[in-house]
Amino acid sequence: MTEKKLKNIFSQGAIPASFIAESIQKHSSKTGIGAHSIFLGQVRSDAINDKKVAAIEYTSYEEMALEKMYKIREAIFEKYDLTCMHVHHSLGRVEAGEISLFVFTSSPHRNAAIEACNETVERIKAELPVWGKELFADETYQWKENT
Amino acid sequence: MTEKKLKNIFSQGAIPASFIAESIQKHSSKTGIGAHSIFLGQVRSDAINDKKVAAIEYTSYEEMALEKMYKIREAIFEKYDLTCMHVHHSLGRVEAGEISLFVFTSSPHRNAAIEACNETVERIKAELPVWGKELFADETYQWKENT
Amino acid sequence: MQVNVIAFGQITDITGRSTITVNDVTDTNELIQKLHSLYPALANTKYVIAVDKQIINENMLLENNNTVALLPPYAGG
Amino acid sequence: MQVNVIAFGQITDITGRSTITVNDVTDTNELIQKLHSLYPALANTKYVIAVDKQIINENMLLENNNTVALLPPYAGG
Repeated sequence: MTEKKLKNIFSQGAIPASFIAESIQKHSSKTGIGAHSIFLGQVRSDAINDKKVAAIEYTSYEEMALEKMYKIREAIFEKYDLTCMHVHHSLGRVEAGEISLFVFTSSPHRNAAIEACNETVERIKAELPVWGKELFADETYQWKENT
Repeated sequence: MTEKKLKNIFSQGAIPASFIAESIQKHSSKTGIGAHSIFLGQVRSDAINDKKVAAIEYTSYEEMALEKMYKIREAIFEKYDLTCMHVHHSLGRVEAGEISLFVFTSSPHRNAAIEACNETVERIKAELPVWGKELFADETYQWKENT
Repeated sequence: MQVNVIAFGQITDITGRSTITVNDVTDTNELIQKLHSLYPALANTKYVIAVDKQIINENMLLENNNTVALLPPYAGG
Repeated sequence: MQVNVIAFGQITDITGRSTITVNDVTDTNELIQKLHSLYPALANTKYVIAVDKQIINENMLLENNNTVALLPPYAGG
């Protein structure tokens, strides 16, 4: 697998709503699209033993994650009639209430867009080497676990 | 059912990407949310007998649609652990490539957000009295049919 | 007795208008008959009817000032 | 022979560092034994290992300059 094939999905900090809007807007020229499905992961301020999560600090084994994401993308395009797919994941600190994951699939028809989006989200959570340190206001932390 | 209970879902023309961004941004204060699911319907430039759809002109039996949407919303909130749900549908002319339907569900966990979004989209398409006139460039038209 | 009929979508292509006032009909079957005689193309068109925003599947007695909507297949989204 | 070990997530709390160079190990079993003797808390920690970005489930011979990653459960999204 050559390095240039790998699309970067990571960026530092939260994913701004304006970035999501720009991404949606860019698809208005693709008039074969009939449906978009979007998943957004937002940092949840869970209360754990009376302490609230203030932010999550994300880290990844990036080279491995991008190779894995490449394979997931290939498999999803193989399986569904998609026009396009975009994936963005935060690294570094993301405050509670901010967006850390953005998965965006588009297709002529809604079923393909919706199912591809769901499957991509599930695979990202299960297969990408990404970790999250849940930071409390008092500077203690615990490691996030996906359910 | 009193009139004031009914939330309007209709607005004239396409739903701008900036409106979607504002809607996402507003949820950053709801820090119990962990997942958002968004469905966007985009007007597709289908080719029919060598003519391409340039736009769709939407009409609705609005009073009935809003009562029906109220019932759908109640049923979805009853069934899923949702933090909130927002639905917007265009009326009037929407050009190919523009957004005519925006369904947005949020929940602490992704399964509820995703399933509620999908079910709401299906019910909107099946149960809301809305019609779409597919307008061709040559000023002829045909009536849209949902599949 | 007067009933207000409203047409939507492709039905308006047949009726040429979105509102029609119909007098002297006692129930929905009679109303439909009257509409089909006024607009014969309706007989070949798929639609359901709603009386005061409630879809009905069987014949129903009409009251003065009922609103009857002619609803072709939905196409929202 | 030298192997480059990289630690992620909660494993870095145990190792106190993200990269560790280990010499003179011939296979992954031997590497894991060595790491567990250096960092006893690893034995009670759930993780998988990847050799040059490929997750392995069985013992594997190591080559000079292999990169071995210690991957605790993923928590992306």
